[in-house]
Amino acid sequence: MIRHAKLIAAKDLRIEVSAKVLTAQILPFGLLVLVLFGFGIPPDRRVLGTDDEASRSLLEQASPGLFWLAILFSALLAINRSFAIESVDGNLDALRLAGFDPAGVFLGKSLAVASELVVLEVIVGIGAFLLYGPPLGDPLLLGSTVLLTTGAMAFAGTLYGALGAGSRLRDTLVPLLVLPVLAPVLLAATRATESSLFEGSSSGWGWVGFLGAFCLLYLGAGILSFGSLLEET
Amino acid sequence: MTTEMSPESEATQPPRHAGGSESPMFSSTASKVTSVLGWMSIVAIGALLTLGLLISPPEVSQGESVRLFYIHVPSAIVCLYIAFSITLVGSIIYLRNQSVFWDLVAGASAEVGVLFLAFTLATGMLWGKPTWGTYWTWDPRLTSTAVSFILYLGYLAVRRLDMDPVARSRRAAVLGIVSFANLIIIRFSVQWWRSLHQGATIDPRDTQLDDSMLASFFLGLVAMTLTFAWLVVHRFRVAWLEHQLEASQLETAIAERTAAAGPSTGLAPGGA
Amino acid sequence: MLGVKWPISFIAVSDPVVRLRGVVSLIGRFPALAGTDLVVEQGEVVLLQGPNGAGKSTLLRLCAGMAPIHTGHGEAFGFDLTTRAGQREVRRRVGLLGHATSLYDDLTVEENVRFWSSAAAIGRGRDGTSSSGGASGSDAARADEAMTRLGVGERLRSVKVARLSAGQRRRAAIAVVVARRPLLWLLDEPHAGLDADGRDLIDELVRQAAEQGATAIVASHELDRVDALATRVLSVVGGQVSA
Amino acid sequence: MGWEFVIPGYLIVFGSLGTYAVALLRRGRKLAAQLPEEKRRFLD
Repeated sequence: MIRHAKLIAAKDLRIEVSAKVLTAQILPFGLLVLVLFGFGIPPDRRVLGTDDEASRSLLEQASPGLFWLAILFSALLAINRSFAIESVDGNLDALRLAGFDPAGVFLGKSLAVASELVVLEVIVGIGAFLLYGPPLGDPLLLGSTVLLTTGAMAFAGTLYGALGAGSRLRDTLVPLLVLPVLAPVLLAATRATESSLFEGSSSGWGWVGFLGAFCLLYLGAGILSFGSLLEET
Repeated sequence: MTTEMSPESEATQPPRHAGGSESPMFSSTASKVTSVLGWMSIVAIGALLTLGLLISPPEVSQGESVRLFYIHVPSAIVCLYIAFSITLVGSIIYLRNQSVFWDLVAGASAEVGVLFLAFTLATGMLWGKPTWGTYWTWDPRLTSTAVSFILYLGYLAVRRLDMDPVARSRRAAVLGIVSFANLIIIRFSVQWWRSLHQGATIDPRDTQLDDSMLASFFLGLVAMTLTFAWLVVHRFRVAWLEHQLEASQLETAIAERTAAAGPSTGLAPGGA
Repeated sequence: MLGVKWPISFIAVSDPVVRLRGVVSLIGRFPALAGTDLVVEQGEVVLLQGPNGAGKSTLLRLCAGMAPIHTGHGEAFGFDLTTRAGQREVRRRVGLLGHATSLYDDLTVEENVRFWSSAAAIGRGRDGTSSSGGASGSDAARADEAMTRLGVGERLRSVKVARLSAGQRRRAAIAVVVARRPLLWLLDEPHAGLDADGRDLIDELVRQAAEQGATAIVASHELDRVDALATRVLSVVGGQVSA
Repeated sequence: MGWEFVIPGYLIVFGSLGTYAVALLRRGRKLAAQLPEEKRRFLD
């Protein structure tokens, strides 16, 4: 299973390096979303109030949520791409014929998506710091949040991406399936990031625990169910 | 009021959807059991309308809008606790033994469940306007219900995918199980989210109810459950008939193809 | 995992590679195969001919453990084709060349062939589930050898598949099958889209495979070409096989 | 006060229930008519 996973992940990443869809299309899309949020929420608008927190600009206060929304939308593209490369020329069929362990395919594809997400998060994250200007409170909490959110999005995204694989409706179906599932992840990631940036680590670790549990749940669900999802006979 | 629900009075009613009461046992998706069930739900709904809209008094602080409570909470209980649990169980059994029966039960229950979920949302919002002054508040229950609604719309979309029926059923079954886990995750996370951020909002659901209001609520629960059961049975039967029809069309297709090819010759290896 | 019990009259001297009896196989809701019987012995080269839509492709996929059996019995290499475990065992032993080439556009020819051949190597394990043609070296060596046999030169190997012509793409796909070193070759119109040279190459591959004790089932419209190779010609009509 | 929300609420719920129920029954009858009697058994 692990060897199959490695093979699949290496293959997906090599395709990514060669086709440059991530860097040439998904990444600019993510950054563009960040800029567009700035149009939606005027950057000089401030929340009325006297205490420190309320005197931050609205955009700065909302920055964790906006960052994760940008990542979420970009993740949808990455997930879609991950299954698009398999459905052009009957490759999903060939993966089955070649005797790949379905759990290995799941792990490999999620690992590839996760690596792409990390690249996205780092660059879009730098963009968010520059554009929205929040302080950096607790890097350790922020780091674990990013890591576990990446895992949650990659595992759940790959599982749901496979649900639509092989169907002509995949492009539109997968977002409908994935978004409600990732809604709690968005919530948890936003809260944890907020607390890491603005408050220091008080309540953030609880949400990190939630993200970890979500990761494990979908890791298990994917490994167990991928055989049923991929097999067409 | 609840004496109206005694089964004896209903059992004597004529069958509701009997197409020619004697010979064909199933001229439609109705049967004796379901017509009894159907009559019981109609009576229960009638009783609910009478008690809930006419007899019971308005609530002290909420006024008349408390009456939405009698359908809002029961439909939420029916879809979230009954309907999607049936989908979960059906999906698990299907994955274990590929029983078409349970696949169709899971699908039927989810479809009717989504309908009740829509009722929950609609009545919840209509109730919010007079009580909270706005159609939408980020009340944890309302919010998680909305997300769950999309979640199960996705499930129904997968059931309608145009692909190999067996593969589709298997995908739907996986989704039916994972969706139930999601239901819990969404509920839990949204609740945690709201409770951390601001204190619990004043919950009109905790208001004092007098006896006739309480009776209306329980009547609503009975009426919604009965109606749900009736709908699920019929939805399942429609799906079952569709399945039967497809199966018989398939048999015809196989027979036609077999006949067109002529008698099959037994094939012993020729060369080698 | 020794599949179904067969009546005495069905048991040949040596166990056949493929044995189908009364198989109905569905594509969606269409019975592509309707009551198919087929027995193929080891070392045979069977040519399937028949009109479009007759079920040839489904029959090949079925033998590869890639199509469902609705009713009937089927086994290959003694493994039950109606069970998922049996199908998995069968897949490890076959090479299927279908209509799709199953290559990744953004990888080079070499990367593609290597990926698919190393995938097969992991699935294969230690129990001789592939024909013993040549020294069974590393994955890379197998891939190299396969590309050489298909006449995929050094220059072509480092070209992205997306830039190949249809015929070159086809050759790369065949190289993937060759690199698997299958015990059962299932070729679906292998000559389509190839130049004269490539067609001869296909014939040569099939001949060599048969010489080494492998079995081949070939669906082709090029009758005269395969006729010379085939030990048996069968026609597939309306989802059934006849002599 | 509040009837303007209660009435639409009840109308939406029971209106949709009725429509859905009728639609189901019609679909069932149409399907049943297409099938021979021995196939019209539900696993009752």
